[in-house]
Amino acid sequence: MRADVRFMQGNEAIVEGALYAGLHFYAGYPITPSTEITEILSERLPGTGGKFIQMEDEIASMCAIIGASLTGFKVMTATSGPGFSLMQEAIGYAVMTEVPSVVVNVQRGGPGTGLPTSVAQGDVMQARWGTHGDHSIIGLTASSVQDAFLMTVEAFNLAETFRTPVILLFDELVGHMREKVVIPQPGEIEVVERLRTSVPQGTNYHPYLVREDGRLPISDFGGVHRYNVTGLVHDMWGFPSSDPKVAYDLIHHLVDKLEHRADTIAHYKEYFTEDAEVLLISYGSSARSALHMVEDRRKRGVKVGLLELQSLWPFPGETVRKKCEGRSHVLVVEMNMGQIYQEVKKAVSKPEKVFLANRFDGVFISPADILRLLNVIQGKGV
Amino acid sequence: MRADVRFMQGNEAIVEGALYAGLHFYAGYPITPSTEITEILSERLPGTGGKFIQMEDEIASMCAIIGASLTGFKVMTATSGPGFSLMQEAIGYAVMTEVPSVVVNVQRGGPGTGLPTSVAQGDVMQARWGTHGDHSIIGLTASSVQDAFLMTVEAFNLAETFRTPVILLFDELVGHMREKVVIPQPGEIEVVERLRTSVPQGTNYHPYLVREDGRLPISDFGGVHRYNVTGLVHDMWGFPSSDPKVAYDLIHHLVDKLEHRADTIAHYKEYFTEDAEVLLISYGSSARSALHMVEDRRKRGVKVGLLELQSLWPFPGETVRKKCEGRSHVLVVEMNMGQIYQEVKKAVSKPEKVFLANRFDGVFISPADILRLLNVIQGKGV
Amino acid sequence: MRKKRKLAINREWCKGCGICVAFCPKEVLVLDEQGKACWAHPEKCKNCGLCELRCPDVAIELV
Amino acid sequence: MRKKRKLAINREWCKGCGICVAFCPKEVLVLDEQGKACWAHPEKCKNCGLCELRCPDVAIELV
Amino acid sequence: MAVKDYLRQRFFPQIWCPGCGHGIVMANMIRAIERLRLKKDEIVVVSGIGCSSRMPGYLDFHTLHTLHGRALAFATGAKMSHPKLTVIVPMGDGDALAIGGNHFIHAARRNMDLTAIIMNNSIYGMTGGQSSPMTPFGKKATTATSGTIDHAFDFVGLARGAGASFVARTTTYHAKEMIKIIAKAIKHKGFAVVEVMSQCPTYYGRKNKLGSAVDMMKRFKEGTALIGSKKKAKHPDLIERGIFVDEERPEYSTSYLELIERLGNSTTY
Amino acid sequence: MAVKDYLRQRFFPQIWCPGCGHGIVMANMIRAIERLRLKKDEIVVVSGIGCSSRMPGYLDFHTLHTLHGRALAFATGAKMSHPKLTVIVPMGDGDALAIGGNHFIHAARRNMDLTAIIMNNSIYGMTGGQSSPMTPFGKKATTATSGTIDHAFDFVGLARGAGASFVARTTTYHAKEMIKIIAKAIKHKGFAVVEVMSQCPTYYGRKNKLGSAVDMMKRFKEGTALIGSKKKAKHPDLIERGIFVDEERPEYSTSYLELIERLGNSTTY
Amino acid sequence: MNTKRIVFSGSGGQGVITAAIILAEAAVIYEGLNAVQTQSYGPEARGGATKADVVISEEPIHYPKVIHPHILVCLTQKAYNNFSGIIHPGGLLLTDSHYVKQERKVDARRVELGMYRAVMDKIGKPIAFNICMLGAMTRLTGLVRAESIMEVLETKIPVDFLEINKRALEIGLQLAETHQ
Amino acid sequence: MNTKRIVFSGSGGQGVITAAIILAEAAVIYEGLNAVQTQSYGPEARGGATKADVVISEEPIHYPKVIHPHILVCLTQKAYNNFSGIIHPGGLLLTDSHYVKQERKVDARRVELGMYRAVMDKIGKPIAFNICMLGAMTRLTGLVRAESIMEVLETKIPVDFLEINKRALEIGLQLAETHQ
Ligand SMILES: Cc1ncc(C[n+]2csc(CCOP(=O)(O)OP(=O)(O)O)c2C)c(N)n1
Ligand SMILES: Cc1ncc(C[n+]2csc(CCOP(=O)(O)OP(=O)(O)O)c2C)c(N)n1
Ligand code: SF4
Ligand code: SF4
Ligand code: SF4
Ligand code: SF4
Ligand code: SF4
Ligand code: SF4
Ligand SMILES: [Mg+2]
Ligand SMILES: [Mg+2]
Repeated sequence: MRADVRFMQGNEAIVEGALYAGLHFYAGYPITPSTEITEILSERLPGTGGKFIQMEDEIASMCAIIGASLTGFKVMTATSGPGFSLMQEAIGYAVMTEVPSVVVNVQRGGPGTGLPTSVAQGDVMQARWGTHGDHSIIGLTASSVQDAFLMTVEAFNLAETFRTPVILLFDELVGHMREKVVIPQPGEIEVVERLRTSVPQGTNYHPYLVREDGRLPISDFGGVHRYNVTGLVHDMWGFPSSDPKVAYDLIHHLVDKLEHRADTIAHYKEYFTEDAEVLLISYGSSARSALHMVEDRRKRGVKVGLLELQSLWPFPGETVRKKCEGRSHVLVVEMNMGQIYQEVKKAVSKPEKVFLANRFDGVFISPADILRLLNVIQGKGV
Repeated sequence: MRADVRFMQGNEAIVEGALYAGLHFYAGYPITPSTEITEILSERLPGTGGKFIQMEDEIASMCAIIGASLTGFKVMTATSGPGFSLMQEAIGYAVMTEVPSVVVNVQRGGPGTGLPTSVAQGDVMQARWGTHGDHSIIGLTASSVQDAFLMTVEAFNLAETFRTPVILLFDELVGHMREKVVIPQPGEIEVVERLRTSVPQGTNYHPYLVREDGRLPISDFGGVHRYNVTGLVHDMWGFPSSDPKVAYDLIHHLVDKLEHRADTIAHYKEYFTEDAEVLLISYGSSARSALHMVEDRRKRGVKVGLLELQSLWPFPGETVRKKCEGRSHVLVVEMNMGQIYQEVKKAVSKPEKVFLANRFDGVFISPADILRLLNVIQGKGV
Repeated sequence: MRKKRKLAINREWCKGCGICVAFCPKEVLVLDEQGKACWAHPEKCKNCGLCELRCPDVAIELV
Repeated sequence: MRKKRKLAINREWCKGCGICVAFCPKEVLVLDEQGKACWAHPEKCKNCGLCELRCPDVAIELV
Repeated sequence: MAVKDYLRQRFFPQIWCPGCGHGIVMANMIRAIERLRLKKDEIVVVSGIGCSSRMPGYLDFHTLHTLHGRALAFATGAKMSHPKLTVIVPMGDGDALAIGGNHFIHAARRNMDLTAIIMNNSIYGMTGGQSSPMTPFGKKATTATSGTIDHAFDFVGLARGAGASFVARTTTYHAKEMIKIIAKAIKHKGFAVVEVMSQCPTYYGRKNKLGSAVDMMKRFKEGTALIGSKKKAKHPDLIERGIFVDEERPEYSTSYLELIERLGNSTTY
Repeated sequence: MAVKDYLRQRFFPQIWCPGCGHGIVMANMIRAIERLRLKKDEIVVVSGIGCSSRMPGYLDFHTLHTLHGRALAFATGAKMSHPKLTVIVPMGDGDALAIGGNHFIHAARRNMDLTAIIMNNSIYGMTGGQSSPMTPFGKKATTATSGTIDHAFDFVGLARGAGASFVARTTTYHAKEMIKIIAKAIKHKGFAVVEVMSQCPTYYGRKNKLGSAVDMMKRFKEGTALIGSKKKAKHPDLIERGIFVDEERPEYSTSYLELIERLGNSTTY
Repeated sequence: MNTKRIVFSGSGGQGVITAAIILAEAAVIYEGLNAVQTQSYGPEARGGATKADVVISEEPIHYPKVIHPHILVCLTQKAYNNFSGIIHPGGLLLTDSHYVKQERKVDARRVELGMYRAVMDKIGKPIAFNICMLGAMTRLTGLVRAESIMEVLETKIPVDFLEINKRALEIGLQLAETHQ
Repeated sequence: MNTKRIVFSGSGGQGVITAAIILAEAAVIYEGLNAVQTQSYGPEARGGATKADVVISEEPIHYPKVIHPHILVCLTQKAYNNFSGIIHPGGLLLTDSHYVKQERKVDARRVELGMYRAVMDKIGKPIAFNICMLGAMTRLTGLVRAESIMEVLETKIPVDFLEINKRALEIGLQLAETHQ
């Protein structure tokens, strides 16, 4: 069979990835630079028998997808900075109620309304900590249109596997950039389906009873098990409880189910890392400039390599620590004031060897920007 | 003059502190456990000629205080977890537009609706990172009703000094606990008034031109200078700009004006730290249990001390680093899964010596809980 | 003729609000010593069911 | 009699939308080569000001 | 089935204060469902946060206790994705019309087949008696100790103005009427809202010296009249009860299914 | 003063597309202000986000460009804290009635003295032509390429239902009428809303094959009629223009000042 | 005075939190002592179980909660069942004989007083029952002077109810007197 | 083929982004090359200046932006003024003689074509002007085959407009032909 080669925008690839993964329900509210996702899905979904609804705001969008997910469908919403801020309460609700859902944030310049049409990666820490209370979350990203497709599929897979909201943290450049994508054939890459309970009708079903493998089988609203879902601390039946033991177990479970698996579920790519003296760490579109620079230096015999993170949350600290071991310098390349840089410093054994090459002025970071920093840390001046 | 000794709740002391600092406009929406602040102010404000309004939600409350602040008044709103999540977009707007404002978050158990009436300190990282985009923010806390008063006054002072929203991050216990408060006489403690521009009518006034001392004098809406305020990246006149240089300077300014002063503006208290081998670091109500335990151990000759942080953001990393120097162990005591613990680890030179004593089950951490941990890290078992 | 039904009062659930008592058209009900609803005058009860319909606590039922 | 006023067109601001042209009751205005409004027939202008009131770009003014 | 058979009895006695009207609404909502012979498995009950919003926890349906003010947004997602479900949304006045006002008017505009039952006790009960957008002008609350200067919404006017295709009002005193109206509302194909005037003796009653739950219910009896009744004609100040709007308009999830068909596709739901 | 004298001329030509109706609204709003002889320093203009919301940046008043949908909440804070200011809020239909719907109905309910001018172009202009809550049923948008299945709000019904004490509608074609109505709205003591039907030739026009800005304005001329006019009587389907509600009701910030006085205090503002 | 830890427990409407506040305020404002008062609520519950803690001391008080109270007051059977086990050895356990039947053995001085009955008899309604309890408790323990409680009542209680509260306080004091 | 970097610049309505997309898509789908297309917008502006970048290569393309274009197309004077300085030495600068007066000296092959005029003359309205430009550009550079552009047009353009677009393409090709 001929490969299904297409030329499309990142935002379009997100749509294709979501449909590939089985998206059935989408609710959204337009905002630059994620609007195309909403627009394209408004056309595509009815054509697949799926449902699209434009809600009155981002809060409603996030709430609607949670309601829809509970009836048994794969769901998604997409937004950018200001809308992502508005969704925080409901994202926390999805964390607490363990409702599989995918939230795309195509980042733009912030804070505030910021620079709506400019590239930025300033919402990384917000994706981790934006909602109130202890919790954990999955955050994925991508640096190419192809990977935007793949990471979107993976977001659905992880959302279903861990019954959790997954944040897809793209940036304006990836969202709007157009390039080649090969759409896999159905079945070619894994699609995790919702794990439904095998408990038969009439037998007690526990929506929040964690199996030994850490997973929680679901029964759909409208099915034969009638249970309760609440954002309050709840017991294994889903009913509110303020028993400290119940609270302790629940919060621990919510955090551990992801944090304890941070390194095993992490996605990343490596380029020229084997013998690299200087390791660049980057993610999203800035990883492209980093790679450009790395290839360029390699041609000149400079031993630099790149670790491209595709999983940002839970932060794969152990992986990063290992990859950084023995390097003369580590250079984090990102388009914010050092959000992942701080995480890398926390993770490694020699934080004083970690440096930051960044931009946050709305301009896409260039290989030259990174090279300048590389020269500085290598004592070559500017 | 006889000292004005009162017996009151933490939430009441926040109100008294705000009024002492000159609060004129308050907008709020009730939510446990911060509701009393809204209730008491609805009665107190009209009595002082100030304005109270109950808004339709927390988003509107935050927006209303920004609007009011621009007309020249000191403003505040108060909420708890879910409401705080909803305010994030508008808080980012206040950061971007540099509008002095005070936001109280009396924390309760999260995530989600969580444990509405229970004590917790789970919103610490959210206070720092809850809104989208690079930014910085001031976050203060307190462990007693007296300090709740004082820190509230300080919040207004810092908001005015730095033209920024200040987060008052209390917890349910401090909010609802009643104890003695001595209300200072007027003038007894400093109250920073809004710095108004001295530029006369007819001369060009630049609302966003930073003075040498880092401050930006304000002209009130309704006054003689008509300018523009926008949440977009803006130039020194307040007009939108997408010039990278303007963006760079603005974002840098917003972050640096606080982060570069983190240690000089930090508030903290020390107990028995001079010769302490083990240093406890705590804040908010949990610092009370820590101190109880410290005093108790000291009676038995154990060399432990306590550093109580009252400024959480910008994190006073340098102060913490210095205070931790030379200790055998550092024990962070808090009621979450280790949010400040992570900051302390980042700050110190020996992160492997930093341990965490925490609870996140809705139960107030006790001296015995902390002692158990102390014994463990000192190799005394459980 | 339809058989007259009895009034079952769930004392555990009854909170003694007195609504059933106040609105019984026949003054059949009273609150007892412990403040629970009591079918004091069954003979007067006309089985209208209004007490059941208005009880906020599902504590009263014609059976 | 009130003095007849002239029509000042700000060519920098005019975007050539043609609104003034279309709704001028006297067909006084046209869009010129460069697509800017032009007071082509001043003699017919009755100074009604409607062009000014409807110009989205504050580009036309009776002075 | 008896009302009890629709309840999760292990949580009884329920949390509401003695005499709270919310329990009356719950029981009669169940009676309406019973009357319509709906199957338990077909019913999803979605609520926000508030005393009233604790209702779903007691009901043996698919139940979803969400966020303050957001119930209709969650319900919209559930109904849209799975239109065969009957989705009922019990709400508080604050929940529905303060923080949730936007979802309320948009649900009305869209005309999706949801039934919203608004337990209007003119106060925020759960948080201890603050004024709500339904607190009448001049009435007292913990945030309006000298009487509120806010004007209350005209519930019917707002719902109608926003486009709701079924709008009704009843009270906890009028239990039989309530059953009938709620049953009609559930049957209505489109967005249906029922305001049930409900007593909060603990806060609204106490703050405004309105006496016991019984006294408050008496006031519902005396202070209201059926639409178009003689009583209303005689006392025009009385609050009207009954069905104000009952119109047929294209239902949203149905329109969407039609759109799918128009595009030559089909959906399993 | 000329219109120009109220503008920050250095930002001209402005950002709006050729023929966009928003510019007509801006100029005539200025004319209304000029007519009322208001001082520039007394006026605060607050907007949200959208093409329409870019207006404040062009105006030589105290101007506040806020967040999408939140303008009325910011304006409420400004007016309440400083009641002597004249606060005008230009809004888009999406801004006012989609994300901002709740602030809109609550501003109407409270009756604070604000003037909201809603530039209704039936579309989200700024983000490129998605449907808005004012897009008529069946019309096209980038998120409704087969025609929207959403019902639009009846603007007047919603504003009235929410309790607005002044409600009016006009169009960009009816410039003189617009000046008169906006002037009245600003003078009105209480919450006043004016819907101005405004053309977005770039998105709404193009998507729906409505021709140029001129064509769209012609449609405003032909498709509307004054309230109670013969034209309306003859063609009942026409959209009505004019003032629908103009009532005196206690204004919120005044009521609050009275409350302060009642409590034996005074305020500098 | 050594640090004293007091717990008041009962159900929603009984005013146990108010009693705790009044006691602590009396200690702070009129006795120059330190006092901290806290409480725990049920899960957003209405009319559920309530527990109010007071710590009184001449020293600064850090840990504000009471784990083992020197003085435990239980006004419902449920409260008694829940809390009687936590009393500090040698402490005082005060219950109301109308509401509570003391069943278990505790290493404490056990006092059962007919406070509810006395209030019903002498005032006619259960209003200010909590103040009566406070009167009895202060007399039994000497924690603060009755006058200090009176002073607090005068600043806190609406004039209309002041007289009744004073009488309730007296009733409590006398009940305890008789008991001693 | 070496990596080629192309910039199309002009104003809002001229379809420069569409042209860039079509070119890149032709390269990817019909020539088996890699191509990346990006653009920059003004600050939320309507109808402002637009710039679209395309990188075409046989190798994987990492950095997707164009700093020094091998081929620079300017369709407005403003675009010309802004960008003519950034052209890669020895590159190609293509402008439309109706819109742009080439003034400055650049180290590049400078081509001015009357594309707008030609389109107006032969089609009658400025529709598909961008496709005409694309035709001229491909003929001048040989970057991709005209057939590839055609193929893309056939999948992208609504049938009603296909004929006109094809004609515009032809016009462009011919103009460049004549020029060469
Ligand atoms: C975002 C958010 N804001 C505020 C609250 C606090 N809160 C919970 S319920 C409620 C009001 C309840 O009033 P209503 O909806 O009328 O229900 P009732 O309790 O009167 O039945 C409030 C303000 C919350 N839980 N979440
Ligand atoms: C929270 C948030 N959501 C979405 C957006 C994106 N956005 C900006 S303007 C707009 C709609 C504008 O439409 P309207 O208010 O009708 O104004 P118009 O542009 O049509 O004049 C949207 C959705 C945003 N800026 N912020
Ligand atoms: S109405 Fe119900 S709860 Fe109230 S007294 Fe009667 S049976 Fe008891
Ligand atoms: S059934 Fe009717 S008559 Fe009988 S007790 Fe109940 S309300 Fe009274
Ligand atoms: S209406 Fe204004 S912008 Fe339009 S053509 Fe006339 S002068 Fe130019
Ligand atoms: S003033 Fe009137 S007549 Fe003269 S050009 Fe303008 S619209 Fe035409
Ligand atoms: S507080 Fe009011 S609304 Fe809440 S349960 Fe009690 S009576 Fe009902
Ligand atoms: S997109 Fe529409 S609303 Fe926006 S400026 Fe252009 S014409 Fe006006
Ligand atoms: Mg209520
Ligand atoms: Mg619009």
